[in-house]
This record gives sequence, structure tokens and C-alpha cells, in this order.
Amino acid sequence: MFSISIESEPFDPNLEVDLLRGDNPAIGAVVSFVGLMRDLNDGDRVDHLFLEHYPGMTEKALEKIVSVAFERWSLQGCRVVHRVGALKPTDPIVLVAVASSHRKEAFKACEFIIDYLKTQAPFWKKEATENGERWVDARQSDDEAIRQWSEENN
Amino acid sequence: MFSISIESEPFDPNLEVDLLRGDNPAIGAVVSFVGLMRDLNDGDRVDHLFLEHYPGMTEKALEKIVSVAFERWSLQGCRVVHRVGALKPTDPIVLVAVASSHRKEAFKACEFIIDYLKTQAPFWKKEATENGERWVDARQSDDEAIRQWSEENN
Amino acid sequence: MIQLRLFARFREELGVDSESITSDNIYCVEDLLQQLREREGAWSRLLAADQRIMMAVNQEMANSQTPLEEGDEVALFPPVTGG
Amino acid sequence: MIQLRLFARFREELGVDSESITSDNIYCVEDLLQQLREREGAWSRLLAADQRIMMAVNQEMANSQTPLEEGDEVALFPPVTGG
Repeated sequence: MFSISIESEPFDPNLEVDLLRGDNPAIGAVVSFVGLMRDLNDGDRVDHLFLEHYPGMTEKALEKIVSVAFERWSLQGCRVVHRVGALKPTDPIVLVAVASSHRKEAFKACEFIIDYLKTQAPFWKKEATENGERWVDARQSDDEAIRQWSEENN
Repeated sequence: MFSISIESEPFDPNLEVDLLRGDNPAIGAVVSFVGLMRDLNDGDRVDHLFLEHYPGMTEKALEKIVSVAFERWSLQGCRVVHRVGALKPTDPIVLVAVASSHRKEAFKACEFIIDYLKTQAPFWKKEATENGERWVDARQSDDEAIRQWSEENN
Repeated sequence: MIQLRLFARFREELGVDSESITSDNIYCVEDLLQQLREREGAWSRLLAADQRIMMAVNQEMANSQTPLEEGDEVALFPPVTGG
Repeated sequence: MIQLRLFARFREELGVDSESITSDNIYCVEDLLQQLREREGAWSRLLAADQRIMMAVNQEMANSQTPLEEGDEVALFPPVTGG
């Protein structure tokens, strides 16, 4: 029902969406989120990015997040792919694609999964900018995004 | 900044997402929704679907919806494609793809556009089921989906 | 003249997709609706006041109070079901 | 023994990615943190009580009160920034 993968080479988000859809005529909605590397962050040019993770825990953390989404909404399938290692601008960093019969479930589950991934999955970004290397700071807005999921019942 | 098209032949959602992304390194998030024809609706097998629209008004209605989304959120681009004519199960009916620097804007704008398209754009579905042809009824849940957009400020 | 256009179930059940109607005494969409309801058959049933009818004037969503002028295009249709 | 693992900025600034620590007198993550804070240099600064530290026990998110047993794997890292 779901697939999670960590990729050290560039991946194709379109292929993942095709694999999710397959030929399943019960799927009425596919919502996908692709996070891409930007060439600008906090006002500085970014030349490349290095993504570190915690092998073993990463997969467990993502499986738990996706499992909770499956318990909470009626879903037909889900695929999550996250890049690690060295990335360049415009590279896909992460894909979250969710299939369901109706659109509201797919939208909610997709946003839920990326919101939790951002705050609960052990990935860290280090940027190489024109002013040298630096670890990316966590964003307060990502912590705030989590709160809506405990406040709403659906 | 945005593209709207009405297609009488099958279209490829992946191609649209690629065109939206281009090589733009300012895009950090792409959220896309694909609505697909299901082979079951209201408990009946559906063999095929005919989508009627109001040429001229359709394009104007979609342009207005997308323009409102651009005024409301900071977006990098948007593509909307809607099929008309005869469709078979698993065919994409509609694609809404939105690009932005950060994910919350893309999620909100994508859901806003499909919610308004469902209630404000002049398309009508007629299903051919095992029990004959029938016009699809509008869903109350689609009217309700619109309300959230007037209640929230962001 | 006012150009009337009908879509989907309305078009099918009324057996007509467009029609020119003289604009005399028609100042808003409601005036046109009242005139059409006086017709025989499916017209009075489909356009009854308790039916959910969507309407557009010159290809923009409108309501029964939207004013009409000579040459306007008025469309009547059931609630939309795209997407 | 408890297997300590460090990631990202912690790993870099402390110059170590893993270390075995005797589990004597360590009953929860906070006991381990207190012991590490007594070390010289970057340890006390990075792991100070006012720092935002995330922690995992046996590869599941934990907090300072999570109990520890002999053989557990404990990871300490700054707030995550994936996605």
C-alpha cells in the first residue's frame, strides 16, 4: 500500500507518481508534493547542498508517519522518496504522493506527511553558499504546521 | 505565470508538471492534484464518461479562479488542464499544478483552485453505467469545501 | 434580443441548446426566468423556483437579480460537476 | 554499554560520530546528558539545558525522560531540517 525510499542519486518524481497510479481504476485523486532545491536561501546564493540522515531510523520514522496517515484517512496508496547526499539547485529533494478515491483525503494526507517529515524524520541539510558552508536552521513555521493536525478532528 | 487549457484528447499530467518546473531554481515546492476517472460511482460500474462544458466561459472562469489564487498567495507558476469529451476509467480528468518558493502557499493555492473549479467552472459530467446514462449530481461536500476559503485569512 | 443558452441536463430535457428571446420587459435574469416558466412542459418544472439553477450573463456567473440588456448572452444550467 | 550516536552539527563540532559509554548510573536520557555535559569543550555548550536537542532511543524519537537500558542506542542531534 505504500513505498518509502531513500535515494543517493537523483530520482524522477513523475515515475513515482506513475507507479502510484498504476492502472488502478479505484483511484480518483492523486496529490503530490515535490520539494526542490532552490539556489537562494536566507538571502544567500546556494551552490550545492549536502543532506545527511540517520540510516535505519530514517526509514522507521517515515514508515510511522505514513502509517498514521493511513489510519487517519481512507487512502489507496502512498509513495515517499527522499534524496540524501550531494544535491544541486533544481534537484528534487523529496516527493510525497498520495492516492485516494476522493480529493480531500489525498490533500490532507499529503500535507500531513510532509509536515511530519519536516519535523520528525532525521535529515539535516548543510548548504554550500558563496559565504562558505553552514547547517540549515530548523524553521519555526514547520513546528507550527504540526499543530493544526492535533487541533482538527478529520 | 499561468497556463489554462481545455483538452479533448488524453493529456499527460507529468508533462504539465515538467513544463511548470522548467529549470527555475527559485521554485522550492510543487503541489499537484490529478483527478482521475474512476470505474465506480455511487455504487454503479461506470463504463465511460462524457464531459460537457461551456466553451468561452470555461476559460474565463478558470482564469478568474487562478488569478485570485495569485493575488492571495505568493506563487511562481500554475498550470490547469481539464479534459472534455469522452473519457474512460483511469483517464486524467483534471490537473492543477502550482509552484511556489515554500510549500504552504502551493498546498493552499492548489486546493483553492480545485475547490473553486468544482463549484464555479462550467463543466458537467454524464456517466454511462451498467444501468444506462445519467447526469452526475453536484456534491454538497464541494459546496462545503468552498466555505473554508472565506473563513480563513491566509 | 437576448441570447439564451442551455447546458447539460437542461439542454437535453428541453431539447434546445440556444434560442433568441425578445428583450421586451426583461430587465434582469429573474424576468427571463419568469417568462420561461410560463411555457408548457419541462420548462416550468426544470426552472421552478425551488430548483437549483446556476446562471451566467455574458459568460460570467450571475444571479437572478443580475441586470440584463439587449444583446446579452444568458446561460442557464444545473450545478456544475467538473474536476 | 550504551551506544551514543551524534549527527549533523553535533557530529561535526564534537568531532565524533559514535561512542560506547558505560551504562552505570544511567537510567534515562537525562542521566546520559548530564554526564556528557561534564566533559570539557563543546560538549557542555552544545548539550546545555537551554539548547534545542532532539534525541532518539533505538531509532525512535525520545525525550529526556525516556528510560535507558544496557545495550540501547541513543542518538543526539539538532532539530531536523529535511524535506
